[in-house]
Amino acid sequence: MERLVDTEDEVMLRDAARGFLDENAPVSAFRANRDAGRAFDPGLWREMAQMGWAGVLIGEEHGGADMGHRAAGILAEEMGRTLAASPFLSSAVIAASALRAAGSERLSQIAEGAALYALAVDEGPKHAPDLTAMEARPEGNGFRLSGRKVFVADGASADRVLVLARSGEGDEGLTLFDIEADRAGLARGAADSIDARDFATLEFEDVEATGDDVVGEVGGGLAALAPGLRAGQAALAAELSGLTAGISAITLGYLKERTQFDRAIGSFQALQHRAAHLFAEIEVTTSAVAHAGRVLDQAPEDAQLAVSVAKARATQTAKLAVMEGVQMHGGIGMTDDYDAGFFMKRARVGAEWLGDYGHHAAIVAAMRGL
Amino acid sequence: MERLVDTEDEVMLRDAARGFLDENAPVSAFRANRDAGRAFDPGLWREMAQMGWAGVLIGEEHGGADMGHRAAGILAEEMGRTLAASPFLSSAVIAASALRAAGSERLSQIAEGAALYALAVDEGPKHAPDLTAMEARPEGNGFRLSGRKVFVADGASADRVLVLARSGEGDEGLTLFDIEADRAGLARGAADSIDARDFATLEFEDVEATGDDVVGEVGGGLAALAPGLRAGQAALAAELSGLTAGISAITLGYLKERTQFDRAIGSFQALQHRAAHLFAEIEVTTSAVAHAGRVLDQAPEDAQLAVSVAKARATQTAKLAVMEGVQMHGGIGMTDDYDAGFFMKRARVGAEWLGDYGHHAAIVAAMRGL
Amino acid sequence: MPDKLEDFRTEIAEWIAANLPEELRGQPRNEDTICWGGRKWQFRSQAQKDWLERCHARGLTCPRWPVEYGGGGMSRDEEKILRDEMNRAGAPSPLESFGIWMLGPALLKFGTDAQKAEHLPEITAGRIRWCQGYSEPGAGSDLANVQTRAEDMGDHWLVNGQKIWTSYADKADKIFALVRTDREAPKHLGISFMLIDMETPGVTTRPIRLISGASPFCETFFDNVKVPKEGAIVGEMNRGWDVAKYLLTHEREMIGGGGGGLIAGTTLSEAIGDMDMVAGADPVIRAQAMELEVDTLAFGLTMERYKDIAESGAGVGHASAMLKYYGTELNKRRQEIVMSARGSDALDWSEGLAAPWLRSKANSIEGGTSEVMLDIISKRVLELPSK
Amino acid sequence: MPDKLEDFRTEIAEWIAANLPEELRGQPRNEDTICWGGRKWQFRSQAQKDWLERCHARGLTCPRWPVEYGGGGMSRDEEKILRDEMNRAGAPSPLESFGIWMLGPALLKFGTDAQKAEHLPEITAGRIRWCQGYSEPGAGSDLANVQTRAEDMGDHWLVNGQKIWTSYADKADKIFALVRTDREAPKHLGISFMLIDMETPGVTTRPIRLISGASPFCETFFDNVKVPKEGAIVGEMNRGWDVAKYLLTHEREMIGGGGGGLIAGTTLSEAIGDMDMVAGADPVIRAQAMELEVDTLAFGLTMERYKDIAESGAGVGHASAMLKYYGTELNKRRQEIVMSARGSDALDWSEGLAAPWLRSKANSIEGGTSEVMLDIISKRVLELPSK
Repeated sequence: MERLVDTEDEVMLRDAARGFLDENAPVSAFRANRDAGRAFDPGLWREMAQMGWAGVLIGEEHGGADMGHRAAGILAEEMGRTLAASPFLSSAVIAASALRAAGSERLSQIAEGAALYALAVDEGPKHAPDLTAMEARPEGNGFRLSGRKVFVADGASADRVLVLARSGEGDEGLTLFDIEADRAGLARGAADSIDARDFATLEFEDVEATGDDVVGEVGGGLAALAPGLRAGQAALAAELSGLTAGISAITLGYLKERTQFDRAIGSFQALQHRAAHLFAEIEVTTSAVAHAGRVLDQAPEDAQLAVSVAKARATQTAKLAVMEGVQMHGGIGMTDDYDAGFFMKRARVGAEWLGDYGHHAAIVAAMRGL
Repeated sequence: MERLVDTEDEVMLRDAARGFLDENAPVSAFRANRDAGRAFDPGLWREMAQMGWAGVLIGEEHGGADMGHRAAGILAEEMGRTLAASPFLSSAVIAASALRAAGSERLSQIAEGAALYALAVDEGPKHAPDLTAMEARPEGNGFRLSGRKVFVADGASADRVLVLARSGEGDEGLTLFDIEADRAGLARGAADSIDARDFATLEFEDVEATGDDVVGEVGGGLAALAPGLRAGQAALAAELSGLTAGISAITLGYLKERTQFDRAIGSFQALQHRAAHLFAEIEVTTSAVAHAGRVLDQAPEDAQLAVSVAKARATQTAKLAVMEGVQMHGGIGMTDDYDAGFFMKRARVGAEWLGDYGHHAAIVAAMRGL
Repeated sequence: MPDKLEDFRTEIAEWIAANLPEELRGQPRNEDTICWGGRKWQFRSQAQKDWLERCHARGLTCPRWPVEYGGGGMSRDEEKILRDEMNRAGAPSPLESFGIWMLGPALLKFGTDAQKAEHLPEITAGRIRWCQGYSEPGAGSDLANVQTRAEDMGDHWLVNGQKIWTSYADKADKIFALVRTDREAPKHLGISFMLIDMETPGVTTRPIRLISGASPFCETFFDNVKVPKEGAIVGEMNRGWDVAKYLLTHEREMIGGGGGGLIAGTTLSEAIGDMDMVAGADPVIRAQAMELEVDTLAFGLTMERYKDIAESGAGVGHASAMLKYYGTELNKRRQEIVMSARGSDALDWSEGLAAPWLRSKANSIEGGTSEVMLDIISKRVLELPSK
Repeated sequence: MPDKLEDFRTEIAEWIAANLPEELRGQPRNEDTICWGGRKWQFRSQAQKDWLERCHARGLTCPRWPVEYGGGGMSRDEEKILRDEMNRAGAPSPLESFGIWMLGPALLKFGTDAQKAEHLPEITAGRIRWCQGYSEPGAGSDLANVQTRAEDMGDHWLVNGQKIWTSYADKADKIFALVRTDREAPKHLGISFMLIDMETPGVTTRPIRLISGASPFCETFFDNVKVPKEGAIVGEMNRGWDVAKYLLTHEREMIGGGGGGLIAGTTLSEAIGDMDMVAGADPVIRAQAMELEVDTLAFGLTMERYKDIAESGAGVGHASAMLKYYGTELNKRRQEIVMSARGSDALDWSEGLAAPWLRSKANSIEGGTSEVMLDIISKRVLELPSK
């Protein structure tokens, strides 16, 4: 097992990513996107793709950089730090991991940054792939898909959609399809998401799907999706970890600068102890996030425990960091002009996406015999 | 509805109780009992009975003082404050309330302090009367009781035992019996309880019980027990509330006196904020405890919600108070020579007895549609 | 006595039945339905206007204020009965205002007869809408750090400076503000509590957009504003801090005590919906909701108990900081749990859950931060040492 | 390189298989089975004695110490393999001692060659048992407030004073203690790190009974104790604070990092038993246990990561205070949850759950309180201002 500290290569990758993002995707860029009603900047994504980020998890034979999950996590962390918006998680992590496992030919398009993917799995307010109800009705050699998917990240801007549907009973009755987003019968409605990113509701009405559209095996949808979900959960945990670092740095800076009652507010012991506690939580979460990336790289089939620990921890720590961040800032933290609220909103979305705290804690508990 | 502040009569009762207990049952008396291996001081209990405490919930026609549940709560609070040990809860509250509802003739013995009662209901590690398995096998005009009861408060010193046993299926298949503690076939083993009080395990082997021993109706055991349980839960909540006040007063005193790094430790803001938070929790719990007593006095059938809120809150607040108490004292709080540990141990026992936090929170949630 | 109260209950119930416009019955309470009054007020409906006028005529906009100022002259028990019956009938509050919550109590305690006669009737009738000018940029919790200054120009004060977090200043007619009238005096002295008409030349406002998207607060600028001296200052000159402290305590009790709509009208169960559906087998949300419900019920009882203490004449004093602290933190917890229970549904602005969730984060900042409340409790109530 | 490590693994596994007495295999780890060594030590069994001697001969009591002092001279990777294989075989630790955990590291860093040669072999062999004398009555967390004084009497030091919380002082052969050697110097200066034989006339001990019923700590009194000067002081004269600080950091990593048996050998699932039985439909205990398990796993990874950082040469520094803080608070949570999950069963002393629960409350006090740790993090790591 690689150590949990960054390797030299990883330090270089992180420094490069941080330099690029500070320059090209600071929080002010996120604000500009928000104000313009734009979920992300396609030009920025092209640049990211050129640096190999879109292909971070794709083999060199498909034009990818094949740097692995820990590297993807480092990129996600750095993006989280400045709230850099892009289709990275949906396309370069989730879709790339699922399609790679299935040996899809579309990987090269993802690696180029040319194909944007969305994952359509949730149907209710909570992530529960095994409860998928959306119908995949056999017809001829293919299927007809009907039903509704919600909370589809990058769903409005995607070119293609991975969609999980029910072709039979039970856990073995789910099938994963890869279809173009403009296929007849598929209607997409952009949500007004609090984090100003692209989340959409997708309505499928008798959408045709052929055998060629199936990812993996018919009835093997959960297995086909698993590598994508695990990779996405780990990378999302990393993004949340970066987001936590971002808001915490802002808050610590404020504690040092801001004076009240004729002293720096960071000199008040009650705030110091809360800041120190937050530091401890951050350190513990950082370890879990790094570990999840390592396990995905080295023993992906055994990674669910590590991934769920990371996602659960990252969710809780981000929540603590944004709440302390806003409270310690006082009134200014409540204003839209200040950035703290952006971190709070994204943290809330990240908490729900791909399974909330309870979802992942339950996985951990079950695997640990509790 | 009476107000939630003490009435003039209640202020007088509280002052009298506090004066008596400070004089006759300070924590040092509890320590002496503990060191002597004695669960309580029978002489003290006689004096309490003479003051009318044993009959606080018993009608005047049976020689009781009939002061009501809020008054019983005030007495319990004051006893909790100095950890005064007595059979008050088992006999004067639980048994008196259950037997009063059933119109028992033994109330006068309780009011005199002559009969000590214990309630034998739990069979496993958690309080769950409806899951009672102990057998009450019909035989002739009566029953034969066989099985094991655990965590029986005052079980080793009691003269009589209220015992819940299964005479049939379901919630309507439980029957409450009132039998003498030395009846043939009943073996009692004192536990080595961490709070140095009397808790016992009772083994019933074919113990004979007649129809005269039944409290309430055959099959109506849960209903017969309910007034006793509710009263006991409310009074135990009050005792925990008093215990919380006791340890908090000790801790606040220490924060003001103890110096470290050349200043009073109570001047450290981090400790101040924790002490202030504890104060807030105590205030909120105090209200719930007072309210439970009021509702029991005025609308006992509707009291379960109020009682469960009080027991749940009192459990949590006591836990917080003893943990903060020991931690804020530092090393000395860990020593047996200091009193803090006594409060911690009794708080833990009180947390479990008559239903733990989750038990009562679940009742609240169910009654509130959650 | 109880009989008299029962008569009162019957009388009020009948009055409500006879006077409450049917269309207002059971309305949800939100910014679209609240009646704030004031010169600029546009009634949402004829019914809203009728209801205000009828309630005012009966003294129900300010039930406990003296009848001579348009109040109802009621006892606390009567007020409680009124509230019960209003709730039972699904009647909306006829009027909300900072005049009722804040300035009125200040005038009743510190005002001259002339000030009371001038302002209170306008408040009870909903004709004048007030806002509060305490905070200043850079001062934060350090409220006594007032930089806005009023210079004595003989017949008027000349006011210059800036206030922040003035709620609805853009919609208010007048402002009660802390201004520095003696620049030589120590920080807490030299401050006066001043009444200023927002239409005076030199007063401008700018709304502040919050993270919730709403803009209930403003920045308010005073640029050579001339305030006539007559009746301008409430309480003693240079002792405005006393008035402000009194009102802060009052505000704390109100915010902690569910005033200003902090305590939601819906139960947690209603807000969450079907717990089995949302939480499924997840014990985490379920446990959090259970704990919140226990604490919410106990806190409600605590508000009652504190009112009982206040009523008994013993006085709550600084312990009111506890209500402010606990009530606001409780509401923050509630909002977090509702967001979590409603899952991805709650993440769309249009669902109307995110805005109150984000708004709740200010509860523990405005009206004195939780940290300030904890300081007050530890120093004033627990009397912990400062050194 | 990995091959070499694999060879080492094979070799160690074979050695353990050949040398571990069968009766020691899989023993529970508690005060009845731990081997502490020392002059007064009574081995629990011949097997315990054999195991210590065999391990010592192979350098396994102190695997990473230099071979010349009886250590194993191993690398960190080798030590990890050793630990793995010992665990796999169910082998008990051959020797525990404050000499291994504390004094040894101090001597290796600050000791003279003579001091190392004198003391380290006695430690690795388990012949001398050490205790630690830092705390004093009334000093608490303010460790630098050392009142025990050592006067320079020419050929010896004359020591007078009192220590408290000296673990197992009544069973130890020698003590390493902080004593004041310069009474004029400021608080943190003028302290020296002194080695004293407990058999010296004038040294007495008295056990302190804890709330858990056990008495692992003592008060230790020094009454005109004459300490020969030769080799008495470790590190520089009057700079004992440097040695103590180094050891405190070391201790924090150890306590936070599961040394001293803090991290229980059993999983939470084993400690709780059948969750469905104990928690039933109760989501509260269930949620707490789930959260604890998540945090415990993540904390375990954090100990690994911090070791990796230390190994990388970057140094953990004051951040080690985080391990001490988090690890001890985690253990307290664990003990609370186990007590709660086991319900009334746990309330009987004989069940053996209450004593470790109560003992755990000291975790966040000894070796630097949680409050001191948070101070260190905020001041030294986060560099928050002091004014």
